[in-house]
Amino acid sequence: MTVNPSGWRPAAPESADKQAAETVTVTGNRALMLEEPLIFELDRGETTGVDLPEVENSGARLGGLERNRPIGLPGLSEPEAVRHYTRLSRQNYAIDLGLFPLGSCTMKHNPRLNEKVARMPGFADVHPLQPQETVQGALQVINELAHWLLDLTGMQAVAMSPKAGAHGELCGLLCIRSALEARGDARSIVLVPESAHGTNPATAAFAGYRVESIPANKAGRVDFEALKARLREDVAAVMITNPNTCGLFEPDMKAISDAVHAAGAFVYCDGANFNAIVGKVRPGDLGIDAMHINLHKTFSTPHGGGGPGSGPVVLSAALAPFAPLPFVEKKGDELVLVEEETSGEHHASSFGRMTAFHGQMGMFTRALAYILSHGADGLRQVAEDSVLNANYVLRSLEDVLDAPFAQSGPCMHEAIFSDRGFAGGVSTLDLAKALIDEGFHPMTMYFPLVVHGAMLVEPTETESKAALDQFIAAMRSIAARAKSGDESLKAAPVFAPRRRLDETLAARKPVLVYREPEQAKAAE
Amino acid sequence: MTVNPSGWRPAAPESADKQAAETVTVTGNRALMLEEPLIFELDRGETTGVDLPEVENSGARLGGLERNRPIGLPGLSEPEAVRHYTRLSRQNYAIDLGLFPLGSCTMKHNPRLNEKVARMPGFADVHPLQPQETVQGALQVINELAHWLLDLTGMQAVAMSPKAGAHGELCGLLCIRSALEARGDARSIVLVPESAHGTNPATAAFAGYRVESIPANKAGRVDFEALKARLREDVAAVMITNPNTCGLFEPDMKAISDAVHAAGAFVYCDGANFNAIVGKVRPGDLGIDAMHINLHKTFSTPHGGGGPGSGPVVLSAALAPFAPLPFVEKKGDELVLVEEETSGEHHASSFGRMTAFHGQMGMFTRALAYILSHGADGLRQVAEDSVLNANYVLRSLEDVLDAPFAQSGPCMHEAIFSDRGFAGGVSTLDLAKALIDEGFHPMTMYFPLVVHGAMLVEPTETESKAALDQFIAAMRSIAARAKSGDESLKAAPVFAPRRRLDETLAARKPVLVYREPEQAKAAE
Amino acid sequence: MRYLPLSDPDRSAMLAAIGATSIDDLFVDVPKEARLDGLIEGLPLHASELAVERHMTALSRKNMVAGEVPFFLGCGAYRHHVPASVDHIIQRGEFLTSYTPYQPEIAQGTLQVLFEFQTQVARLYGCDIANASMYDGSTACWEAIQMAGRITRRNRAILSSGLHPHYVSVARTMARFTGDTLETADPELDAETDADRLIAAIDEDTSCVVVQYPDILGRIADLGPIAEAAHARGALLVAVVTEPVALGLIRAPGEMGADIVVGEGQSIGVGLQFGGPYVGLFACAEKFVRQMPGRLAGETVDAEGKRGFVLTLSTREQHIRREKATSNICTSSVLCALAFTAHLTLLGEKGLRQLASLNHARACAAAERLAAIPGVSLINDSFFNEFTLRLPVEARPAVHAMVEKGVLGGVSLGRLYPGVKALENGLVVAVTETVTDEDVDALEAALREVCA
Amino acid sequence: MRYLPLSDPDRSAMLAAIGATSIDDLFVDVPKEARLDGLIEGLPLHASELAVERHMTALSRKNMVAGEVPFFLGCGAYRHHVPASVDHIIQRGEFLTSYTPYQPEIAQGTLQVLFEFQTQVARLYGCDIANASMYDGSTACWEAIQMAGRITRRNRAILSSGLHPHYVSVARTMARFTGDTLETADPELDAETDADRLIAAIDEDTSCVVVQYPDILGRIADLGPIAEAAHARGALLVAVVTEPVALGLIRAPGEMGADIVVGEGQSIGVGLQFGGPYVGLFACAEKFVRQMPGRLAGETVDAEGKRGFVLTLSTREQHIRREKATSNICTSSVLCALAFTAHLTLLGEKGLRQLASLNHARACAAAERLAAIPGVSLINDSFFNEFTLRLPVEARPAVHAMVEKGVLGGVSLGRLYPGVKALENGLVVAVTETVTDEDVDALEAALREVCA
Ligand SMILES: Cc1ncc(COP(=O)(O)O)c(C=O)c1O
Ligand SMILES: Cc1ncc(COP(=O)(O)O)c(C=O)c1O
Repeated sequence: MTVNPSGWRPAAPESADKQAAETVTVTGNRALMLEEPLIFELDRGETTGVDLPEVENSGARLGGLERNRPIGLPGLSEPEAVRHYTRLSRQNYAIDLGLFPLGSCTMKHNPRLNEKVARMPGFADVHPLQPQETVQGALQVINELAHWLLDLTGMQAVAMSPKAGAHGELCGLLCIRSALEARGDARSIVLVPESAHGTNPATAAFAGYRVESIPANKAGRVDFEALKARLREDVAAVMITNPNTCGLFEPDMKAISDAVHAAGAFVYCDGANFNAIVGKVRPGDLGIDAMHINLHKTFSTPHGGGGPGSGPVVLSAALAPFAPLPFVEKKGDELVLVEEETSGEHHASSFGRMTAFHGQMGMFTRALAYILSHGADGLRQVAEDSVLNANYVLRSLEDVLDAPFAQSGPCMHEAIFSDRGFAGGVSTLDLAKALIDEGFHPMTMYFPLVVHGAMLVEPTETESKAALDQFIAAMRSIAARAKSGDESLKAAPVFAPRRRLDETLAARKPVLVYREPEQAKAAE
Repeated sequence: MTVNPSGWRPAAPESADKQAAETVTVTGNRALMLEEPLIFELDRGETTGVDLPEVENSGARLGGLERNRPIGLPGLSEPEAVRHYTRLSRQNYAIDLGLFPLGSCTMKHNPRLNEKVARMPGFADVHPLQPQETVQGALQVINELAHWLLDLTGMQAVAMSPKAGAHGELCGLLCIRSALEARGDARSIVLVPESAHGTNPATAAFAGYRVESIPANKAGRVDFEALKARLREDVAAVMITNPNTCGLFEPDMKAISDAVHAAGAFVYCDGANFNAIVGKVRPGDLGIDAMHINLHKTFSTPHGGGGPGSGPVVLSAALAPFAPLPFVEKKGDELVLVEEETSGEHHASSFGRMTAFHGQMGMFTRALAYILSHGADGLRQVAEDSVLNANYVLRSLEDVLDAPFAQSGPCMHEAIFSDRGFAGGVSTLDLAKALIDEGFHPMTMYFPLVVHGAMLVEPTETESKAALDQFIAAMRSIAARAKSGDESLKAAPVFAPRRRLDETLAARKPVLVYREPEQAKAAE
Repeated sequence: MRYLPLSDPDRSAMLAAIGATSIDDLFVDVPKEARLDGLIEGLPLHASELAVERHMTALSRKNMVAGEVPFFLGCGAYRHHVPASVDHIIQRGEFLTSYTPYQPEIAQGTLQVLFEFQTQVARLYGCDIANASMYDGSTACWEAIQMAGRITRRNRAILSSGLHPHYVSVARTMARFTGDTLETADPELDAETDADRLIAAIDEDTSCVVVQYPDILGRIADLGPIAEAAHARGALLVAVVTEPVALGLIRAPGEMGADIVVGEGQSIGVGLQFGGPYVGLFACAEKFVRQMPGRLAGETVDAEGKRGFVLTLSTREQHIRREKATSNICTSSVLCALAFTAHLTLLGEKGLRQLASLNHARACAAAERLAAIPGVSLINDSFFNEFTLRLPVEARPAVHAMVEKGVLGGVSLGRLYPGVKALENGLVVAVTETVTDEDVDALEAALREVCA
Repeated sequence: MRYLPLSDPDRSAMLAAIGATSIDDLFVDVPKEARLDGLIEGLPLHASELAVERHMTALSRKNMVAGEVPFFLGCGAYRHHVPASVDHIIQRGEFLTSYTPYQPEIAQGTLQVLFEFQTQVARLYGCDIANASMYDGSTACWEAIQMAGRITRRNRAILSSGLHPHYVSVARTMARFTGDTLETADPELDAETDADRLIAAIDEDTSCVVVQYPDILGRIADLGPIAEAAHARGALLVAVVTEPVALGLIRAPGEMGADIVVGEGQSIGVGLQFGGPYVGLFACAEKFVRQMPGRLAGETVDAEGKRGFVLTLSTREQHIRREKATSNICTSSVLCALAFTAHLTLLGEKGLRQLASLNHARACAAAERLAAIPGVSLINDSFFNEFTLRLPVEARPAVHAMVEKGVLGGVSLGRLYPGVKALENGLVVAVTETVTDEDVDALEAALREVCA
């Protein structure tokens, strides 16, 4: 595949685009790039996209609380609604459109088989409180997935109910805190590396802990010495991301775990980057006590523009007894869902319930279908290809972009670059926006904080070499412009549905809901 | 809704678009407008998007005809394939994106319920040759739909197997020819109005008839006098489209039918425009003998970029005996599919089979779901709204565009305009291409042939007033430019994935299949 | 392997370009002893789509499908008809396979949807503003309690006995670790809600009162008096709504003085899915915006002055504020929010009112018939589409017995409040527009038998 | 009415703008007596989505679903596993709800897909070029006979007895009206195909010989000799392929000298659907392009020199040539062509070969087991995934008897050739990758019983 598939030499400004520049449409549309109003602007009062009877609630038994004023909900007929959302969807970038190298987010292909499976009536149309004899298949899905997660991580138990990674972190820390309390050893500090994802410190605080941070060393790893020095008896846990947020493996992981345990604390591992090592390394062999797995990353449940996700947490033997309710247990050839009621008998020390019902079933079915499709061999290949792709990007760009840790050896599934060498005030942000014009989603920007103007590139294993080569060509061209201080980068993107948006304005005068013009006026 | 929903005043050329004009991407992409190579260019040999075992066909029983050379089929992994087709899809315009006023094509909203219904395993996963006791539900769908079509048209019988409108025309003409032959009266001529759709004369020829054309009168209707004059005993049938292709109702229809019958010939009605009169007029009351119904127009089965369609044909009592096989018949409370075998008993005079199996079942389920959703009241409203929308467009544009028949009264579901008054060599084509930039699909151009530079606008009933107002505003602005001979119209479209394409080149040196560069060279 | 585009030649070429001799060169940082040289034992290898589909189909067939039997379960998850177009919309690849909208120039689709969603939720709840979704109702409920604590700088919350027991459990779990005090109680099989108890319990340390509306037994109580009492003592009223369809017919909590309104959005657009994923709704008064958890989409303009949307006020959030964030939530439930907003847009004011009326009418009719069964009584004076019956027998075995007859007859309070004798005979029955007269016949017959 | 955006206020406003007082003013051209003032009697009124879905579900449940029983039917429609992504792709609104690509600047998606499809079909069939699809295999077959007539200016076609009887019927129907002569014959339950009869029958008036490959009984014969004999007398060879998957394993008709190759594309990507919609494939030698029916997508460049695609050579078609067109076809089967090309792209050369091998291997194994049943014999020497058994009893009742045992055991020749005694005991059995060993066990057991 050529870098420029249409087989056409970049048009000279005077041609085509010149005419485009001089063309103004009365609709504001530009052919297939269509402007779309808000549903509130489309609304015409009593329109609806459903056909329901008008029933008289004569004998209403609403406790005298009938509505006495309209809600103010717009309604659209079905044709208008389908068009509204279809048009809006076209203003989004997505994996289905191209490379989405958002570091730390593992934006990989989402197989459609998994969507089909999740919609089987036996999974999609089942109530969480149906008697257990009527949901044995659902419980079996949870059980099979749990076993895969345990085998892949080499851990002792798994809590399936957490609803996302951050919720899983909370689950892990609550297990740790419960274990400490159980031995009457209240500790108040959780250590978190500077490079950690924001959810780590936020979760520690949410769980009632104070947070202290551990510095990183030159090689982008946890400064083991500094960590050891801080391991006093007030430390409840250390949260480590491995592979870490610089896309590097923590080679001292086992030693760190031992040191932490020696100090009477626990090791929480942020498993968001499990994709790099699945089938290659078992976290259980590294001495960790708890780790969440983002099914919406490693196991490909669609991210959906911001969730839903799912964050099962694998646990060590030391933490297993404290796992939250509910969980699935095998009793003979029947599966039982252990809830509050039975916790007495089965699970005295569980720290309790984290969410209503039993977790993200719709994600479990997708993840299980994904895992069964890959199998043990496929998953190992996933890790290898994701690491191969990242290193290919790293080595193809290190001569034009500063790669702070490139010397220290290969990266795992992510390649990280800094803005060193950019001239004329061109920033990481400018480069990212120029990538948009080239038809790519930008990489993660300015994270982790330990690298200046960080650009964290995670291609994932579902990108072809051709796609990577095209991305690399685009990056090389933009990097060259950045180093030459090319002012025009500041204008990017120019081809997207919107130019750069004024975030300061948005935060200074927050407009979070639509108000009809009249009201809006009044509000001012 | 404002005409320009983004609430922004048309940007002056020097701003935004200027920068766009000066930006050239190395990928050829423009943000969300992505260039996509051919599968043959993406191919890398043995890649596949399925996981199948390599089985050894040791004991192969292929009659010694094993393949001895590769086919040359490219293969893509699933992520690449999904991306390939998703990217390509984004280069299409569609009803889901906006107004698609393609006259004569009835591009209305396609309800997703119908897609869901067609995919129910009981319909989608049933073999056409299953024993009849195992497909009673499928036969019932055909039967229920048939009854609706008969009630809506006031006719005596319906042939369900034709695969599209043109196939339905063929079915109708073959019934007519069989009826004539049955009475030993071979006739050789079919009369077709000048304004008829191309399939009418083509079908007549395909059925072995000679075609003569009937002129239209000033009012855009069939010239009844001229027709009567030509009704000699060599005339087998007259094909009339009603409402006709100028979007006008033929007021003399009944009189025409009577005259045709008096001359011993039959009346075929092209029902492509049934949408304008469904529930308002029964063609059976107008004396027609056969009419096809495009389920993919009036009854909203998706057009799919060029089919599949379905063209059931309703028949008068005179033609009913000659209907093709197979058909469904009620025997007690069982439904039977009458095929060749039983034609002897049931249907001695059937002209035979038009297609393998029993017709477009997948379209029947969709059309039936559509009809049941609308009901008798909804379908009548469909006709009224489609006619209302067309007349609204007609009256909103007649002051800026020449509307040849506007004086003679209202139109039906289509408004027709001519290029009269366009200056500086600006053509209907130029106007159509400018509409593309405004975010609309062009209307039907240069058809029917009886209007110079015809523009046939069919909004359909599934367009909102807001959508029509926006379309009208765009049309008024372009019409004004066309009359002022604005040269820039010739450059349109400028915002579409492609500028105007060289159709002459395509026809002069046809390239109909991909050839690897080497071969292509060799071929020259 | 169908999901992996790299061919072996690709891999070799790329290794060569990298200057590695084998893939293991790229895993050098992993200590040898931690590296697995082979496949993990005892796990199956990759499988064809057909094989996987067969396996999953077999599992799915082991469940009783709600749509295929007379079905009356509710208690926080409701079965409503979702238009087919909603599922089509959420399967658009541009929505399904995009990330949180960090790059607004190419995420206006998701951002505008969220802005519309926030507005709909705020209006439905009768509040000024709403956020871009939480995990679900139960976690949103705890976040609301926390938020009330931040606002009032108090840490004693009073939970209504009508609050869904799972929501109570979640709060209880968290409170143990945050040191908040929670006042809780089990409900009573009684037409009266515990408004008086709540009002009486409010004191100067009270951060908030948490009331579900309609409550777990289906009862509907005026929130006005509770709001007044709370405000009088500087406490907030947190209202929880598990069945948003009810708000098509009854007054919005915000109108009655609730300061924070949270709830479950599942019943509009999302479907049952054995309990997840669902979508948490979170709304409040504008003055509290900076204490709010979760994402917020806001309106702004682009470099050309065109209206556009961005994620805003992120200084509240973990990725900026880290341990000082208002919550640790990151990924929430945007795709479910899309399903919710799309369904609600299809309903509109009129459709939601009609849907709510239809639900209530059917529930009233069913309640009358069931209450007429000898020994069975209806405890509710008021309800929307869900009510509680007192049976002459223990409800939990009754539910199992009805399963034998192919009827999913409701949720027993024994399942929700194990060991609470006083509630043992309570059966909560939900009746939505998806319930047919034949379904009610079947339930009535089954219930008669098990109660006989 | 959910599909109609106009509100009553809209309607009044628009009528006013038009200057009409009522909607009837717009129907003045319809003679009063032909106008219906009210609703058509006896038809139901509009219904909710839930109600319609219930009705259609009830109808669908009255059919026996192929995927839920041991299933062995073929004869022109085959059950293969279609990847889920194919259905996702064809449901993209931009493909599903677009029209024939008359405006190429905003239809490049469909046009490139068709160009890719044409290339795949041409290569699969071993021909130079292919068109953008026909209705189905049977109508494509007649179009091929007509095209051969135009090319040779002769009107006598010789049809192989191995040609699908429905295809023969369609040709027979049309020939009656076009005055073409057709030589046809019923097949014999014999391993030998009728190649010799065909060759013997070719004369100077023969426009073409039409041969199905593999044929209706599953037999595979070399087309080379027939092609030579035809060409020797200035006639063309038209090959018909009803199971394209076979071409993953056996030689392409074009390679063996076929001038026109047509067939059914259903078995790749489309699914059974009770017989339609399917997709007709049509390929031929480049020199015949101007005699071809149907749409053709061709490559060209746009005003900037970028590669693009358009519909081309439309001077062959009805909308330009009217009565002189090569065919009357307009709407064809593009969405099914998309499903076909997408599935074939997922398979690729390797996947198609594997799929074909798997089909053949399973069919061989099944044939052996079934032929071992006392009284049952296999007539085929050669076959791909479909073969014919001679039963000791009439096959048609046997098929019905097997249905009683929940097995869809094959297609009886009695169904396809009613009244032809010599074929009465013939049962055509298809075995694809979707057939499990358990399915074969079930068929064997059922067949044993009905043959006993
Ligand atoms: C390293 C890391 N940790 C934790 C998280 C939080 O996971 P979630 O967004 O599922 O809550 C993420 C995801 O953004 C992450 O990248
Ligand atoms: C007036 C008219 N007649 C006949 C046809 C042919 O119908 P089809 O394309 O379904 O064969 C059409 C559709 O294009 C048409 O518009």
